[in-house]
Amino acid sequence: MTAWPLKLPAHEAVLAAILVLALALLAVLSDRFFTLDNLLNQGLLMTEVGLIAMPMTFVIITGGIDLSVGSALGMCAILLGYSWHNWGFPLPLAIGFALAAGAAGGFVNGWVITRLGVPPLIMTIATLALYRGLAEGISQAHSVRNYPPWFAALGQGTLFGVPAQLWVLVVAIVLFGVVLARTTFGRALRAIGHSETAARFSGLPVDRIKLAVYTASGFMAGLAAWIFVSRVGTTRSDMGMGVELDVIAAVVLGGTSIFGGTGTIVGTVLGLALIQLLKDGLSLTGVKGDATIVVIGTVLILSILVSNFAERRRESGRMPPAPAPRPTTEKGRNEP
Amino acid sequence: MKRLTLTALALAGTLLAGPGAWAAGARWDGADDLPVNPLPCDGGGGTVAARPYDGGRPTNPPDLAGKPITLIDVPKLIGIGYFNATSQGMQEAAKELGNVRVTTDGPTEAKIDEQIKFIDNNITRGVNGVLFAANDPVAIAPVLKKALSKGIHVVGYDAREWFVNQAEFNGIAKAMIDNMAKEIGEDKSFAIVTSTFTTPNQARWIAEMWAYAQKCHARMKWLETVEAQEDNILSFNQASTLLNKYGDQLAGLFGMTSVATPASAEAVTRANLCGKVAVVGLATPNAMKPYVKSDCVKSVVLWNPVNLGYAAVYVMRAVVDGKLKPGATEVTAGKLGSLKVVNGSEILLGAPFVFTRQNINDFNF
Amino acid sequence: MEADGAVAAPLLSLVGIGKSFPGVQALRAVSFDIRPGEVHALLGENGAGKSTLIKIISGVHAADAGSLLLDGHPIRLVGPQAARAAGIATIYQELLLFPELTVAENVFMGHAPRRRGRRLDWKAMRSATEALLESLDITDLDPSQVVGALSVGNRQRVEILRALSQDARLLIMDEPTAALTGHDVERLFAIVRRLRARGVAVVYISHRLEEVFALADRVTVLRDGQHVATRSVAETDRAGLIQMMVGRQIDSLFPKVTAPRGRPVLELSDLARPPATNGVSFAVHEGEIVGLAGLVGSGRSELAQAIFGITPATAGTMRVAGRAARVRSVADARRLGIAYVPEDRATQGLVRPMTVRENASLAVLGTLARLGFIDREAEAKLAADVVARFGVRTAGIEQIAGRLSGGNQQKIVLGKWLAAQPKVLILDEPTRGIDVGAKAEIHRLMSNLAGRGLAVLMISSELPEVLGMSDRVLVMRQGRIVGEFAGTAATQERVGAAMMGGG
Amino acid sequence: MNGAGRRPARARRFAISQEWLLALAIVALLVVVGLVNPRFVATRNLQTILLGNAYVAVAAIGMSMVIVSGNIDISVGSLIGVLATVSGTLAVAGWPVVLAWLVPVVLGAAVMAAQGALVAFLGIPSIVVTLGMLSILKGGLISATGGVWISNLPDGYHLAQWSLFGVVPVPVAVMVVLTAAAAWWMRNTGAGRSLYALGGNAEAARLCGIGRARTVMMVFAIHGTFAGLAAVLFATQLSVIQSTVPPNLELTVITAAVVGGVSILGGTGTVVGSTLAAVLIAAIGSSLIFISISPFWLRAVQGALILATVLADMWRRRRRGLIR
Repeated sequence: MTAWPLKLPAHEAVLAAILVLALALLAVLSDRFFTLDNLLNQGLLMTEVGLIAMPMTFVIITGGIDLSVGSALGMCAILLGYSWHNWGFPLPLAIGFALAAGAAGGFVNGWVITRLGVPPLIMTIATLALYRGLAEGISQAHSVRNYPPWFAALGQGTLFGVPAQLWVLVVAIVLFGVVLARTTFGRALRAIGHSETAARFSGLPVDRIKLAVYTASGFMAGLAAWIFVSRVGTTRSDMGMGVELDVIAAVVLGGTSIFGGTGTIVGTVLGLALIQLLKDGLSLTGVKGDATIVVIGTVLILSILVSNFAERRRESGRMPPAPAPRPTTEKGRNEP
Repeated sequence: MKRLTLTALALAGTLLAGPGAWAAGARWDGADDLPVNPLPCDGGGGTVAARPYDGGRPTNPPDLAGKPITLIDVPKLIGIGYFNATSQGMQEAAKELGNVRVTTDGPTEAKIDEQIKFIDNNITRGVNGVLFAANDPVAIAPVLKKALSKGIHVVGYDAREWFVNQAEFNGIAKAMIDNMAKEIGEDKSFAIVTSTFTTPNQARWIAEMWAYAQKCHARMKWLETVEAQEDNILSFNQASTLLNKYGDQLAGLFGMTSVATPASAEAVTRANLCGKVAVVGLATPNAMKPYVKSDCVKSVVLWNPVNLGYAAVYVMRAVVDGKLKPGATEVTAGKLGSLKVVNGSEILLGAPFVFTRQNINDFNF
Repeated sequence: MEADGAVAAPLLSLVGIGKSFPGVQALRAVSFDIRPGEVHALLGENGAGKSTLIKIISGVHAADAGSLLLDGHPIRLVGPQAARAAGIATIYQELLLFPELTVAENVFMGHAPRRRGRRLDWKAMRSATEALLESLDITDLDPSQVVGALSVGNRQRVEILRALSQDARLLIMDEPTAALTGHDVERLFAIVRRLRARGVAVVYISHRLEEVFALADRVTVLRDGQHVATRSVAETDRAGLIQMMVGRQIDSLFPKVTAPRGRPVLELSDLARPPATNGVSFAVHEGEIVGLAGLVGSGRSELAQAIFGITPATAGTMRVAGRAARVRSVADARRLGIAYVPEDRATQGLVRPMTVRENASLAVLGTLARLGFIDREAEAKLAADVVARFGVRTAGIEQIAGRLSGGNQQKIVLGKWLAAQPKVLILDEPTRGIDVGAKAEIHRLMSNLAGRGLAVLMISSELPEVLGMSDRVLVMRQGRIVGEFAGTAATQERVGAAMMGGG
Repeated sequence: MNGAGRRPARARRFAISQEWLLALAIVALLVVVGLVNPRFVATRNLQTILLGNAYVAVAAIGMSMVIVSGNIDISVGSLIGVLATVSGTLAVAGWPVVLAWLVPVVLGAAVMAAQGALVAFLGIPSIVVTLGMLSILKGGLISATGGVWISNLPDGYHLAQWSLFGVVPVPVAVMVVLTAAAAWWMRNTGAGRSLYALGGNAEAARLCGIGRARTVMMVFAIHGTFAGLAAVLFATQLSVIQSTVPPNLELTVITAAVVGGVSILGGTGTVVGSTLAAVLIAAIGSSLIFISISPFWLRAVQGALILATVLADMWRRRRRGLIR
């Protein structure tokens, strides 16, 4: 990686290169890896993490973090199962209830963070414990099973030959990607992440946007819970434990700065894909689970290291010429 | 600012009050809404009703009779003694058979989605058979169906072809309760230290223990069950706390895992209550040797996990070779001899084994 | 340089100091001496290079050219620590204290008295702080008080104590009275005089000429990064100093064109948000520039932010274009046609890591978008318009805004808000830290805007700017309007007196 | 300067410190639960509470320092698992017991210093570095040991077997001594104060000659030392060592630090607070068993407790005018 071309690549490009390299290598090592079937299957398996990673990208772009998503997933799953099985809700209503509960959980995070000024890390550590506790307390460790067959469609069925939930993920990726790249909301997110004060002084509804982002995070955890329950056909209070770390790893690997301001959905998707395919590919080539997580931890640190380094090179390379004094020109001429 | 303070306090209050209001729940019995089936009080394993085969069947499995096969073993999690032992047994069997290759791989934490991913990956990888111990029998079903649909043999639990039953839940329950009753007497009280309330096997055992105790040792008093993860320090703390709470009232402690049982024994030892508080539990012999030697623990209940792994591989070989077919009543498993087929598609490893001071040194796992 | 053999040898000599930043030559060949036991005033307009100069003396920046001589020996100051070790201490405008720690700790942070085994000696720290307090005759400060709970004046005293605790021989004070009230200013002066008597050299930066005459022995004037002159205060007068600082006639700098005054656009009546804003009433009319003068801390920015909805008013009423209006958020204000160009460009005005294009459109994203989608062409056009209309010197609209010079940044902030087509434009220190050329451009722009019927409320700490640009001048003190001067009645003396509270 | 500094000096009187609040909560808990079931306050149960959680308190000391400096470490649980295994392995391999105690401490400091270097000098956010390290340590531990328990530990290895004056188990004494030492160090040395300075006002700290990078690196190294000490307490408690990563330990440690009054907003918090918080959390866990509250609610109660503490901290800061 010494001879970079003239223009140093952005983080996404570095990541895409690593991904292609990994794909090629793994495809050579195992003929079962690079098949449509396997790749679709991997997509299916990363749907829940992927769905949560979308709003997490937004949250981190605003300079926040949401550690409570895994617990929110567990809480929503339990509420889905419990409201149906024990409280007699019709199943569609129970699904709606779980999604609403997820959104409410996210809203509570957002409300305390924006209104009371509690740092997101601390607030969501508190709700990480609280939501999991609610899941355990409400369910009293009972699981809920025997869902009607139609309920499995989302998690186990296919549509046009592609796993059903993968469509949901694709829609979410497109939706979040377009919102971030093209809309005022996405622009506002970046502005808030870079400088909350300036965003406020520019008339952006900072608090409302942050509230919306945390609420979305909770809602997507609810959606992931629905898909998860549908996929495995049972509801347990320990569902989604530790998911927050997988999600954050994917988002950060995808180049979203934990300090806020920068990040793309493309990057997050690349990060997700890299982690999932590494896990899968390594497993197919006979590397064990314990060694795989070592590889993933190393890739996480190294990729951030490399792109930090690249960023610095670029900064220092660009610094002098950029704002150099120019003769007073009328109309800003575009000089490359 | 005043308003803010009030809101903050109100919020905190609600959050604190919420759990409190919910706290008055019913006693947890581990049954998780499934029926229990306590064995009769006096000896005997009970009669097992002959049932037709109820396992699954793979779709067009390749004919590999007598040919080398590759198997994957996916335990609940890797890196704990129990599954090291099953894995060891599998390797022994594979070596004996000569035409079987088994690799063990699984999640580092007992999470259902992680386990599913491992099985799924190995279906893709193209193994000939999957051996597993389910973190959640229901959650794992879809991926096992998928395996069957790809012609892969599955030996384990539910939605599988065959299940090697280490000793039926009610058998373990009976052994545990009977031993406890023998050690502490009929009208004493006991408490339980388990991993988590959601761990399926532990929950089932506890449910069967409850049912069996109701039926056969109704005077024994069931105090409470505490969670201690798979964490030995927490298990020790929880066991100690139970001892502290109940004092003389507590005569026995059940440990439901290989972590909880030695930690409970340690707690009893530290509290100088050896001989006053009995510890009965499920555990691997190595972890229990010091306490059995010091006579603080008299009985440790467990099947032999090495044999369990060993039997699983033999069963799989028999399935692949077409020797174990639906309707069969027994299967030969190397040094273990002939194993009974019960409940349609379960292969019974035998009654649970009770390790005592006399025999514990004969085992090393 | 006037060589006066009778006075003490210079403590610190600056020889040909030069420094440039990307886009700006901040200092060019600046040379003068600082003597022990003198109060040396450093004067110059904003952007004249004062702050760069003090950063070089205090080791924060390294000079590109020239050298510093301490006691006649060349010295290299690498980092603030080196400057402190050399006996040079600086008290910045934004006080650099640790709010959670006590007075004594703040004073001794980094150089606390130790006992054996390197442990801190709290007793010694306390008694040393007490001794310092006594030496300055300060009786109302307890070394164990937490600094976060102190008044601004007291915090500043803590900074001074800190400098003295390190045996500073040269104390640089950057606009120390900016945030102080009359009484605190007097006390500060007393302390400075005491220090001078002890032989400490004080470099005193202020915009207030009164203070220079009251306190300083000598004065150095900088203009556009160059050294204009160093004089004994006794030899100069007010007009002379202003002439040196400005270097040209005030009239030519502030080309306000008188526009016909139209209907009132913004009317405030008893607007309040305690503690900073305590019942303010006035009106700004179409075509009018109203200058809002006052000391820093008098509540001007807070008033602006109350009008603009950042910290909405809690009492009083507001009318915009004749209609009663309630502003509870910035969005409300924008909808009503109120725009605010904030004081602090770096953190409030611009999102510095974003591009010129993204900054230019930030306040009008809603109108540029259809169904939430940003119309990229319209956005690019808007940004190009801002660049062209205000003559922003940039490599293009995709340039990172934070890399532009101060003046160009300010033009973008202005452009961003003008894109919202406001009726009322509030400018908070619009030309702070901007070079003279850009400053004139901004002034011309303001004048044009008012000429086209915009109501402009301008907050400025530069009295000449206020006087030159405004049709009317309002003076604020302690959150209230304490004076109004129209036309020729607005003189430097009168406005200044009102600002200081009759003093 | 918008005049926010002018506050009545009286405001200080309302500022009950977090430490007193926690101590009060502990006493209140002891009294209330003790009334319900007097065995709760029996020496033996108090020993159980303290002994079983001393390692959490010790790890929370280092964590508090990391948080005060504006960073976070989520790898601490994995690190403790690894170091405990190292310690046990050495002891079983016949190394002198003292070395089996010392090596993990040195190793902990080294591993954390390495992480600190990545944070301090290469500017990678601490949450990213420690997230990556969490995976590496955890996976590495399982790869290396395969989860085989360590038993047959030599005599004299177990710190928990001795007591001072017959009532204070050595690990508890270690916890108290380390807390006192760390509190003393944070209060009475320049390096200790520099932590508060950095957390309180990084720019001012720089002007006082306190380098950010150096301080952050130092904080991580110290944190690693405490993690090593915690690992030794953890390893020497029972007659077997599990050689796996204790589940959710990092969360427990962070919770103790936060509940102890360490503020992520920087500049405040003491290790006395974090130790008291660790004790309080342990005591609450124990009390749930004593008053027969369904243990399913334990985690919910913990979450509510953290939330309540955090809100109380925000409220206290507002009262003192330290924010806004």
